[in-house]
Amino acid sequence: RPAQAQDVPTVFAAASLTNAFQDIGAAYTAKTGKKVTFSFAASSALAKQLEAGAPAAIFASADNKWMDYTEGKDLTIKSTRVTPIGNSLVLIMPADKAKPVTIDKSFSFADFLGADGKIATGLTDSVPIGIYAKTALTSLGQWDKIKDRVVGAESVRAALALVERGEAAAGIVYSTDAAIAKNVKVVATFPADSHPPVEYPFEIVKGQDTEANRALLAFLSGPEAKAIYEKYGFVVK
Amino acid sequence: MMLTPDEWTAVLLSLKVAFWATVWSLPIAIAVAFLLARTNFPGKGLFDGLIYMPLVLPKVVVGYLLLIALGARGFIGQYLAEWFGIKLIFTTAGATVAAAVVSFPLTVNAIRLALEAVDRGLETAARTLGANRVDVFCTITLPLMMPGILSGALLAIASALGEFGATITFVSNVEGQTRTIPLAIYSATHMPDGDAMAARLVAVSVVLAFAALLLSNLVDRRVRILIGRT
Amino acid sequence: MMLTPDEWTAVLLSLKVAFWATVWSLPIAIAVAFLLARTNFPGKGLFDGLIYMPLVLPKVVVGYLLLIALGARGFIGQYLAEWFGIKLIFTTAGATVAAAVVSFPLTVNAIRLALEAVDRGLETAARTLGANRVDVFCTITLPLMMPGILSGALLAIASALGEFGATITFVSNVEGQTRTIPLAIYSATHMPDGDAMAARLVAVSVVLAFAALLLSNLVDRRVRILIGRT
Amino acid sequence: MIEIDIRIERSSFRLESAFVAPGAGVTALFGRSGAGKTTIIQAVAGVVRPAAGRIVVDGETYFDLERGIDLPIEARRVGYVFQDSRLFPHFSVEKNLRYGERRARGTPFVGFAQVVDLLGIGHLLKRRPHTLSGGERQRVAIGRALLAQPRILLMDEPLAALDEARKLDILPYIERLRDEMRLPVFYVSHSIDEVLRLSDHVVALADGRQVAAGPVSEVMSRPDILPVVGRFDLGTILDCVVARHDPDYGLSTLSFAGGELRVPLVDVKPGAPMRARVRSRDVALALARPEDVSVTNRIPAQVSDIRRIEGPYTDVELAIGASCLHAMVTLESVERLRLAVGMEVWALVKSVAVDSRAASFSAADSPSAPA
Amino acid sequence: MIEIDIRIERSSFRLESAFVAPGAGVTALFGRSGAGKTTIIQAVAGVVRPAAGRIVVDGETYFDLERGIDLPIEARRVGYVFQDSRLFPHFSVEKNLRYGERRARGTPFVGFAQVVDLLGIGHLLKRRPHTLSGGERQRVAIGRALLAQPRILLMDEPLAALDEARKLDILPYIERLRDEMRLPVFYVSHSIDEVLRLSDHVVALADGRQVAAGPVSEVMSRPDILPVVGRFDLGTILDCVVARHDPDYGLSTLSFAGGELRVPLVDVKPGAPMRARVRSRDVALALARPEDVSVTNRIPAQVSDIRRIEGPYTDVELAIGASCLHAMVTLESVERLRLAVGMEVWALVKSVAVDSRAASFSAADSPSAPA
Ligand SMILES: Nc1ncnc2c1ncn2[C@@H]1O[C@H](COP(=O)(O)OP(=O)(O)OP(=O)(O)O)[C@@H](O)[C@H]1O
Ligand SMILES: Nc1ncnc2c1ncn2[C@@H]1O[C@H](COP(=O)(O)OP(=O)(O)OP(=O)(O)O)[C@@H](O)[C@H]1O
Ligand SMILES: [Mg+2]
Ligand SMILES: [Mg+2]
Repeated sequence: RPAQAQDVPTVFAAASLTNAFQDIGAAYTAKTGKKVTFSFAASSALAKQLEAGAPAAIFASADNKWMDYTEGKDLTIKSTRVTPIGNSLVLIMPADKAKPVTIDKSFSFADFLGADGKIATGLTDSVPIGIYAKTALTSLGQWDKIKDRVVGAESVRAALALVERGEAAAGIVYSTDAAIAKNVKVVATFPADSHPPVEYPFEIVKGQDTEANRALLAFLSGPEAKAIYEKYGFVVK
Repeated sequence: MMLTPDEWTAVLLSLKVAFWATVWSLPIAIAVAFLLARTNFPGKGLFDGLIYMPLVLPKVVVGYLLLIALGARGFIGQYLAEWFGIKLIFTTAGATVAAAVVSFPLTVNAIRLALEAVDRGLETAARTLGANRVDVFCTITLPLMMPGILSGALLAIASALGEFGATITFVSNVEGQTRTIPLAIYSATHMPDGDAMAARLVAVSVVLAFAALLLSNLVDRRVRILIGRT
Repeated sequence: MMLTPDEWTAVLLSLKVAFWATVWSLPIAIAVAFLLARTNFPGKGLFDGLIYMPLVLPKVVVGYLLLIALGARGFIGQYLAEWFGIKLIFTTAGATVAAAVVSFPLTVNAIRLALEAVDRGLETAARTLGANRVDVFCTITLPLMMPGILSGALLAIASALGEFGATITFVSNVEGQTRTIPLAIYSATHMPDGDAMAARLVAVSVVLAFAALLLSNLVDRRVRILIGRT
Repeated sequence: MIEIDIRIERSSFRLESAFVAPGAGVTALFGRSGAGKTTIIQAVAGVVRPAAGRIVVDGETYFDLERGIDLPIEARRVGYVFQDSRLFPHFSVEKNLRYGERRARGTPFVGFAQVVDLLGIGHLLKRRPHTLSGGERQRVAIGRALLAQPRILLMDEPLAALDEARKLDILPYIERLRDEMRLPVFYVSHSIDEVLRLSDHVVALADGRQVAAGPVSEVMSRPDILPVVGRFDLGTILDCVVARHDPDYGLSTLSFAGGELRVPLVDVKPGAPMRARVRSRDVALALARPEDVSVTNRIPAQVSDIRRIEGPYTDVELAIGASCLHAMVTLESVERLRLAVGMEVWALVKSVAVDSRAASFSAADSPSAPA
Repeated sequence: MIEIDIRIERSSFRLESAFVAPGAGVTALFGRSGAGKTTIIQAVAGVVRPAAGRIVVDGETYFDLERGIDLPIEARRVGYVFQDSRLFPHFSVEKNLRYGERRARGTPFVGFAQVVDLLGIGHLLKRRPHTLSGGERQRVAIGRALLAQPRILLMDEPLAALDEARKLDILPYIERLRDEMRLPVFYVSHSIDEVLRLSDHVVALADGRQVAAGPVSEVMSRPDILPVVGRFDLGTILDCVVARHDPDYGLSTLSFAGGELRVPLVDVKPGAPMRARVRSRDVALALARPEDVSVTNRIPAQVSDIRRIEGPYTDVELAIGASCLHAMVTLESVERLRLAVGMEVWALVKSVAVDSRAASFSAADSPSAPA
């Protein structure tokens, strides 16, 4: 089947884009009659696969770091980068315990979490949400005080599950995830200046810079797509 | 219980991967178990250790190592592609390799235990009756270690059905090609309304596991009767 | 090779988890293997199937199920906390449980194969000499199935050392509590500049695996000499 | 007393057996390969469960279907010497021997040193079973069963793997167990010599049917036992009393109802009961008392029956007082001597051909010498 | 011809043995438990590797340390009947039997039906080994070895688990293999009867040392063999020729250098060589030819030696023409008859007590009848 990768372009997409991209893919096929396949995994895994020669057409990363990485290795084409969407960081709590707060320099996470409450997010040194959370907490001067209370999950979804089930007293997730979760409430949004902007950069993979793939990339950042992104709570730029 | 077409694709793919992973790894596992249980050669300890590596390493690392070795630019993969036209990345064949590699230590271990339990006196008896080593292996050793081989096959199927980390890292998560049930479950958990889908797929996994077990038990009973170990 | 203090913490934690997971699961695995190999009871098939579940399900699902069952609000977990004050989630104890559960089918399988290979005639002989069932089990069956138990223990240790999915899902990644080597490696591989750290930790895993194997081989050789199967 | 009354069903085999054996002494189980000997032993040990019936050993019910009794194997305290030795491969010879000893209940009747010495396994104590020869293994197995201080000894062809000399060493010891410890023994053997020498009681089996059961002298002289014992081993058992010893010549004189018999010296006090076995083929006949022959025993007798067996072999039954003796002679001799029922003849029996042993239940306090 | 000259080292055992056995006929390996009999068999089969020496069977070198030859087991074509039967548990009895048959090379000398019939295992063909009794198992094992059409048969106590009647059935068949197929057989047995009946050649072992090796008549009359054979089985082997048959009486007359012997009818043509074994304890002595006795064989002889054995037993060596015969009599008889070297006596031997068999290498085309 090696031919298939040529016929039908494969889009490497961060797992958090799963829903939106599937809908956009359907819309693309409906509009152009062309098929498109996706591979959803962690941005890091996808980057490593590109490095190993995976014949993907487009790489949609969940953060700039991994896009910079592939660019640096000359795997993706810098000039094609688009950043159509972003996200914001929110503090969530189990719905039954939720009470709105405001996060600023004087807000104490330690008091907020209580005696032994934990705060769930992604792995703070590798999963993007965790990295953002750590940066935000650090810039707020809170990281050193609560770093042993931070539990790092394998993905945003797993962090969400910990809060949903009340195992963690609170969580730091993307607004998109919070929007679809059932038993959690957003109690605060992190100040935008407490962390670098959360962005989803897309680029075409080296050697795949064809007319068709350009059209696909354009569609992924075009108006139809943006409507869908909005539906799933992304911040559309 | 109704599955969506996508889910069916994942289920059928999982079955295919588990089946081929088992079929390919069994003979090799038997050969390796034989080497480990019956022979001595320099570097055997190292070899023995290597066999257990896929078990001891995080599956993601196993996948990553596979990627490095067998990817399109991998030090083995590039020749596979060049000489034989075999492409593993993104393909079902690659998913099969990942599943086979991860289950390999389990299969070898089960077969090895069974092999060590075979009475060597019977093998000697067969040789005095004119059977050479290969003949003895096929007619005496192999049938007598059948329960172990079956058990190894069951472990291989089960672990292939559950394999996630190495697969997604090595061959990514491509629908219809490499998206087996576990990967579909992973994707489902990243969808807002994915919980029901995840639950359905978990249920399918469980059913498949029971089916495999049932089948293996049936075969096992027959085998045991055949080899007189009832 | 120098490890950072964080890495040392992960290595020591991994050893601790693997050790305790093995120590706790072995006796239970022996009991379960005995039930499966030697007894018949209604629902045995179901029981047998359940044993294989942790193998067949994606480890992340296993972790999620553990979370549902044993979390602080879990249907078992809440009583564990209430009655015994046992907290598993986010603790090393929880990581141990995850590792034990995932390796359980492997351990049971190895022990079961070994148990089935024990000559029942020897057990009968021991009973005619005045030993009751328990006595026979301890003095005859157990020693004779030692190679299988060792093999099961090795599998348990190896798979505990490599366990990732269930652990991170169940008890998350808490530095010094649940951050075992695989979790550290996972983190490292997800960092653009983590390759060196990942390689170091993989090397440590490999060394540990070889050490475990070496130890098990040494013990195995002694055991085999003791039970006269050289 | 041992009562057996059982029915056992196996896929292609059905066994029925009922007999009462004395509570001390050796009961031989006899029969061709596949007759069901091992199966009976297994039922007594509790390894095989009868489909019906009961097994009572020394007042203790091992099995009784109707009363719902089925003692577990370990509670039966049987010393089982298996047809295959079944030594524990993970123990040294010494530990194998000690296994039963440590679990024995009641006062021990036999000690470790004694058993090791007798079986000649002292040099093997530190060895592992898989390094032993076939006979060495079997000797250790016998020792292990004995040291468990059993209530009954079940021996399934225990000596088949042993050489004659070793057999002759061990037989007196089994006799001693039988006589001194009053330990009942069930003994399976294909060797008539062994059986006749050891047994008080015989159960003969054929294809799962019990052909005969009873005291050895009774069963062994039944003509329907011939196919089992073989022609050469037909013989008569004479119940005797030790009359006197003649140590100079190494002979003892036994008296039986009807005459006397001189046999190699037996280590039993005068007055004690003895049993002597005279094989038919060792008895010659003479019409007049022959002088100047080496044959020591020349006993007047009367021909009571003459029966053709097969080929040249003819069985001549002799009445000697109240006793009975069989001679096997050729047809040619019968005609040449014109033997006929009622004739007076002399039975010639060489001393060296007589097997004699202390009768069981005797007060004898030492084992009989090898005959 | 079979040449053995080997040294074998085991952890606590060292065996040295060197002998030449005829290329057809039975060579008995003899010795007490643990002497090294099985070890020699294993070396011939290739299961145990000698530390030094050579093994040549029928011109084919199985092992030669110096020439670096060590034939693999399967190329040796030995029919090995193991001390434990080693049937394949996953095959039916029939498949066990066929296993070797299907792999046999050369022209088969024995057929499936023939073997099944002889061993009486026809009703077992569909059974699994684990449902067989001890003796049944061993019979199947013998059949399996035979059907592999081996170049040499290695039998390690093959009949120990069998009953007398079955033994008597199988022995003539082994004799037939020996005589008709000229198949060499190495035979380990503790039964002197079996060995004497079957063997042409004996190798006696003790603790790994070869005590004696040679033709059976030579080795078995050596006095240092006594501890191995046991007192009761001492005897003489007479090389005879069949003189005539007397079917009416069921007797045959054999002539040997010095006299004649009447024995139960043998199924061998007149003129053919035979071997007769007369046990010492079956020979009585008379000073004058006794008339009117049932003893058929009364042979004039001269006392050539008198030796005390032990207890009352005395061995009297007789010269009968060029032949020699031993009688075991009591000390008392020696004194009573005033026996002395040089005296003329009559040896009395009952026909029914003589074991006779076709001598090996004979042209006999049918097995001898059971003696
Ligand atoms: N694997 C082994 N390792 C060490 N010693 C052994 C081994 N096998 C046998 N022996 C020893 O070698 C000696 C000879 O053994 P072998 O089996 O040849 O005896 P055997 O003459 O056949 O005796 P038996 O009549 O009891 O079968 C014995 O002392 C035995 O203990
Ligand atoms: N597990 C079994 N299943 C079915 N049949 C069996 C089983 N074990 C034994 N038999 C059969 O039962 C019969 C009696 O067997 P048993 O072992 O009692 O014979 P035995 O008299 O001891 O013979 P041997 O002298 O050959 O040892 C045989 O015909 C045998 O084939
Ligand atoms: Mg038996
Ligand atoms: Mg032997």
